[in-house]
Amino acid sequence: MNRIIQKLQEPQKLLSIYFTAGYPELNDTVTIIKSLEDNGVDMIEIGLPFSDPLADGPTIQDSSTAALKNGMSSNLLFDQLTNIREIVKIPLIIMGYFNPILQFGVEDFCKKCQEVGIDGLIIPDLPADVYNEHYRHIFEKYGLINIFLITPQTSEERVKFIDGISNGFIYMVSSASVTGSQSGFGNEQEAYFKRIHNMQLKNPQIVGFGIKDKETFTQATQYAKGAIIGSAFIKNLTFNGVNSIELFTKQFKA
Amino acid sequence: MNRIIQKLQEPQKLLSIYFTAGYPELNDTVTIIKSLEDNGVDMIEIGLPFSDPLADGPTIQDSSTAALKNGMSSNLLFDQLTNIREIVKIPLIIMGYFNPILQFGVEDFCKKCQEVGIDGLIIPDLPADVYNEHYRHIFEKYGLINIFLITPQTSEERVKFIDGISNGFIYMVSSASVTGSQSGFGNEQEAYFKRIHNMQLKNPQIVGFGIKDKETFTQATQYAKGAIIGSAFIKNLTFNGVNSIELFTKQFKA
Amino acid sequence: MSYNVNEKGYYGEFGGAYIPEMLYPNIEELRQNYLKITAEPSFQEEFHALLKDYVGRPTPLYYAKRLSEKFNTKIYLKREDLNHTGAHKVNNTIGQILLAQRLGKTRIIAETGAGQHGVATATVCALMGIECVVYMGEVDIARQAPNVARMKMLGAKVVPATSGSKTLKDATNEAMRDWINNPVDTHYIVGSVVGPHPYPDMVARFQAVVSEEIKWQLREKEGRSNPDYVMACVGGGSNAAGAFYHYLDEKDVKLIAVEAAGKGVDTGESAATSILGKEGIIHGSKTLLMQTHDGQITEPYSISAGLDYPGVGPMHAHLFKTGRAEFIAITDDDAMTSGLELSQLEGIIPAIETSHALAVFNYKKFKPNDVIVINLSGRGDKDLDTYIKYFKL
Amino acid sequence: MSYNVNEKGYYGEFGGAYIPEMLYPNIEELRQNYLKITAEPSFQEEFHALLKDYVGRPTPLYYAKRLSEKFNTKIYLKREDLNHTGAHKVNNTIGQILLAQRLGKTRIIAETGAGQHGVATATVCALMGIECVVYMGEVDIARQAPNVARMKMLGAKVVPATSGSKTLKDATNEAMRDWINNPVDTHYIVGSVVGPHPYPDMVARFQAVVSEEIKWQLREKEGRSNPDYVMACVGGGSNAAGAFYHYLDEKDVKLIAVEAAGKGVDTGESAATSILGKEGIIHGSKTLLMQTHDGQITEPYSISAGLDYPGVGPMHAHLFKTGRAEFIAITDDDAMTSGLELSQLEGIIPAIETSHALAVFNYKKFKPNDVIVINLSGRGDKDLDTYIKYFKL
Ligand SMILES: Cc1ncc(COP(=O)(O)O)c(C=O)c1O
Ligand SMILES: Cc1ncc(COP(=O)(O)O)c(C=O)c1O
Repeated sequence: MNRIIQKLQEPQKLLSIYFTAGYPELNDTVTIIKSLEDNGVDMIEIGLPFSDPLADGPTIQDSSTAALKNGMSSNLLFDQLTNIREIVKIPLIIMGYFNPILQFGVEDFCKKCQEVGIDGLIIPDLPADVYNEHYRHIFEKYGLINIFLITPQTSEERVKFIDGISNGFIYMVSSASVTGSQSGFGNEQEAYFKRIHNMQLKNPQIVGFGIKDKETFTQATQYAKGAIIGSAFIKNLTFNGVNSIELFTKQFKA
Repeated sequence: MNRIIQKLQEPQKLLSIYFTAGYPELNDTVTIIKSLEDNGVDMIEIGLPFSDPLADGPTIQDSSTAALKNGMSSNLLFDQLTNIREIVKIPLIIMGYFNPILQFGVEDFCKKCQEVGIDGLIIPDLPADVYNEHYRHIFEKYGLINIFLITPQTSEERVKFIDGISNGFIYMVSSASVTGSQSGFGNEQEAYFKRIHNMQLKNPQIVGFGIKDKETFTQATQYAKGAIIGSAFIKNLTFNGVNSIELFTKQFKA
Repeated sequence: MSYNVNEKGYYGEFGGAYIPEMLYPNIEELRQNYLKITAEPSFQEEFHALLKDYVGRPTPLYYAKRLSEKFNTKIYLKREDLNHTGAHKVNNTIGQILLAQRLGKTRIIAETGAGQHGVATATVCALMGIECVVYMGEVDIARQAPNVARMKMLGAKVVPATSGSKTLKDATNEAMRDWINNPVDTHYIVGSVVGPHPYPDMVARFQAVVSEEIKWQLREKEGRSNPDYVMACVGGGSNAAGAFYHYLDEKDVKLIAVEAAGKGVDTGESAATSILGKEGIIHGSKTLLMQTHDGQITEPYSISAGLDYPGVGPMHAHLFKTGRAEFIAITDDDAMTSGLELSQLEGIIPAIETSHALAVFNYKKFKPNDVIVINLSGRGDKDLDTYIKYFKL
Repeated sequence: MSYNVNEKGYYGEFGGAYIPEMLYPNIEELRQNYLKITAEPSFQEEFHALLKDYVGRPTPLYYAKRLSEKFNTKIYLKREDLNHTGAHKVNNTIGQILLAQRLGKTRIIAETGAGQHGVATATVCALMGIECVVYMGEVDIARQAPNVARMKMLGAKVVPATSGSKTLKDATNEAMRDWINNPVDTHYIVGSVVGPHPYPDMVARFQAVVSEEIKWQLREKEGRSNPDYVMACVGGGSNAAGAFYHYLDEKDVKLIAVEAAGKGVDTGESAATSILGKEGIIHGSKTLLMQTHDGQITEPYSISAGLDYPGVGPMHAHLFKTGRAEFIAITDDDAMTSGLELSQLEGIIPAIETSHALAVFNYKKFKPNDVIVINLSGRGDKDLDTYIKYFKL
């Protein structure tokens, strides 16, 4: 069984962390993953950096630019991950824009993911419809779960459609925004979280965008199965370095 | 008899000098006139400075600007000339643009000229036709000779017309140019001088524009009755001052 | 009462040709030929083809909805800003270059203030492959830099005028001096309805296409060809002349000419010629001009290089004297504010010259049903620096 | 073979809508409404009235006599430079603002490279009284200063894009981020035939007025509506799309698309997308783009801000792939020289973008009787500094 599905069956609210591969240093990838698992994180999104990450705010943009400058690439990432399953058990997801994957070859990319032990993919600019029509069979062939986003603007009908083609969890974007641009959740978000919760979808939801501390994590996971921290984690890496991961994650597990 | 007509009957080639009233110093007017007569000059054009002397080159323009800045005006010029006839005998001509004269009142201006002993006027932007139709009777009433210009481009017919309405001399512009822009006379000028000479006009011609030394003076007066020096004289005043008039004029009388 | 020129080149008591003899042959050649040549079918054909295919005429008559709402009246903008080169000036230079060609001229000179006429002249010279020299005051060269650059791109030589106020008046002097020095091969393309006869009439006729178009365009839009008002800014007066031309004898059409008050009519820094001027001679024409009591021409001032002229065309002097047109003077500040207002209400950045005409709405009340046509004489691209600095944008 | 978009938003294999889910509702709203709304008579009426009375259409089709003589062929210039705001861009922004109003949007965003699209957007926003934010690369802000000033005069907010090459691509990213953050009240006016479906088709339809006019104008002049060649520069591709549109299925009309080679196609400083590009996804569209073998988008280079884009619209990718259009790459140097040449031969200073199309005459021979229409996409006023410095005028 895919590690994501397994993980989703555990009772706790899931803490998921996003980081950009190749940042701060080119070879930090494995260190960060190991450290995150060691510190009780439930799931990891490994960001494959892209030159033009248009759904991301400045923090993730900057980390992507730096990572590319450091020399990160799809091939190198797979190299770094070659033996990752010897030391890490939690689900690993690659999050990346579609163009680098397309250039790698979608099937080759999926095959490589399977080989190194990646469990799923988040490709923000690969729309659900296109995936469904053209790529779903490839993902399934290599046992990969593709994860779709929904936002407060996503219509009920479309949420249902996305729920229908999903087979892991739904990435629930907390508000209409690029990453890193929120400051706390208000009534609007709460209503939205509740509304989606009440739809009783078959896939659990994990909230992303704007989770930055214990408070927002708790708010986000009141109705959802878990939450993803991205920009806040990158910022911490930038200012406090790889060694600060323990301290950073501790706050969410308290 | 008008002093100009008298002078024209003298046998020699006439040396006529133009200067701008009020330049270099506001009160140089009488000094310059006296000095010119003392040094054998035959006739003087007193420039009434104008803000926009569009038929003049840079030298005369600059002297006009300076003169106006010094405070020169039509009234002041007449004041300066009040007693000029007590000390100076040669013909005096005022050369000025039409607008200051118009503002003074053409009749008032002519009357004043007569009072102080001015013999003629040169108004480059008062066309012969307009003069003839509107102002001739006033000039005649005050015994003033109005002097018209001809240029190499003036048609034969128009030269004849101008000769017809002239009653002193014709100001023969040496070449198509503003004042001060010539460097010596060539074949073209010579042909033009000869052509006009051969027309046997009733009025003698005095050449102006581009006379700057003995050589050009001689060339200009080969066929004509005299020549007018303007820019060259002003330049001399600028660089060598009022005291240099003797030296300057001497070259032409040698 | 006629508002057009008579055979002698006068509008009432204004006009004529007060030129030095050196210019007589040139002016006479023009006077004898301008009506004959411009009436030739081949001239008319070429003129109108170029206006259509090259200049982009007809220019629209645009109903300015938001501006009209703001001032509770009906405002149409005659879009001369959409002409090739960005102002009405090119109507005249197209006409004159065709005339110059037919007169066998091989060299063109021009004066320019805002640079629009210089650009329009350099443009038609490039089009015809004729040498071009443009005189421009040093002050104007500095404040209308984009137009200087355009003239250079077009292959024209731009010669600075360094005398006097170093603006339009002085550039005109220099151009006239050039013409005196080059009387045979050169045609002087005067840029407004100023100068000796036949220039004012000739330029007005070339610009008359503006009101010719307004007539049929307004009929299309309002069912009548006569508006209640036609309004235009006045530097030398050519855009106003063009907009007024076919309405001069239509008594039901009120004409408003807008001059530059500069820092205020009474501040000594102004270019409000009709109010501050007296009859006199400037650049070969008897007209109203700003001058000392002694007849020296005063240095004018306006923030707008195209209105910074101490005289006005003789047609306008006559319109002023006879009361046929109302003259209104607008300050720098009011003009600038109205320029910004049009930009933000209608998406049209006007030349600062034009902005003067727009400012009239703050001073004169119109009725809700009044139809007002403003001649939007040019676009403000050349003035961006001035606007930006003024408003600290 | 069809060269138009299919119902799924593809031109052959190119196009589609590769957008993050956050943009799905906006894009879907557009997709479902753009054909319906733009087909409404009230829309068509308002669109065409504004194009006529505000923009100044039809723009002339001008026979460039001296240019034609020089290259011994028949060259017509479609004068999009005469549009209000000075380029073809406004055809599209007029269309999109009317659409945005009908969709109830109260805020407009746009990206801009040369600033022409930014100005055209700021213009229609001023016209309609709608808030406007324009994203522009820092590099472009510096090299197209006049257009930045114009946007400010028009009341728009200009936000610098500081990532990547700090040019058009990065400004587009920023605009998309803004839209993601403001999905409900905001309409994103994309400036070229790029971006997710339905943008490429929508923008092409608004620009199609260009070839619609060429057809009847050429019939008037040459007795046939089809030229032998239509030629246009390609940044994103909108002016080319407009000029090609009604000729796509006319096999006797050869299409030439001109890209920016920058310092040379092989120098690593180029923007010749079709030659250097590979199939991929940029700004929501599957098309040709310049990228590393790893799929990172390459920073392009061109002296011209409007062509300095690593992608090309999907229609053009399809035209390239199918061979329907010939693609030619022109260097900075050749473009600049041809821009100066047009200025001095025809009195028209072209935008540097357009100058690329003009340079083709130095590389491709045409027959004396060939009729070639070049889309003169914009005027060079915004580029004067660049020209002047380049030629040390
Ligand atoms: C845009 C514009 N409007 C008006 C004028 C004033 O000239 P005129 O009064 O001849 O129209 C100028 C002169 O340069 C100008 O450029
Ligand atoms: C004058 C001009 N031409 C061409 C372009 C290129 O854009 P497109 O290929 O969309 O026409 C631009 C872009 O700004 C432009 O300003």
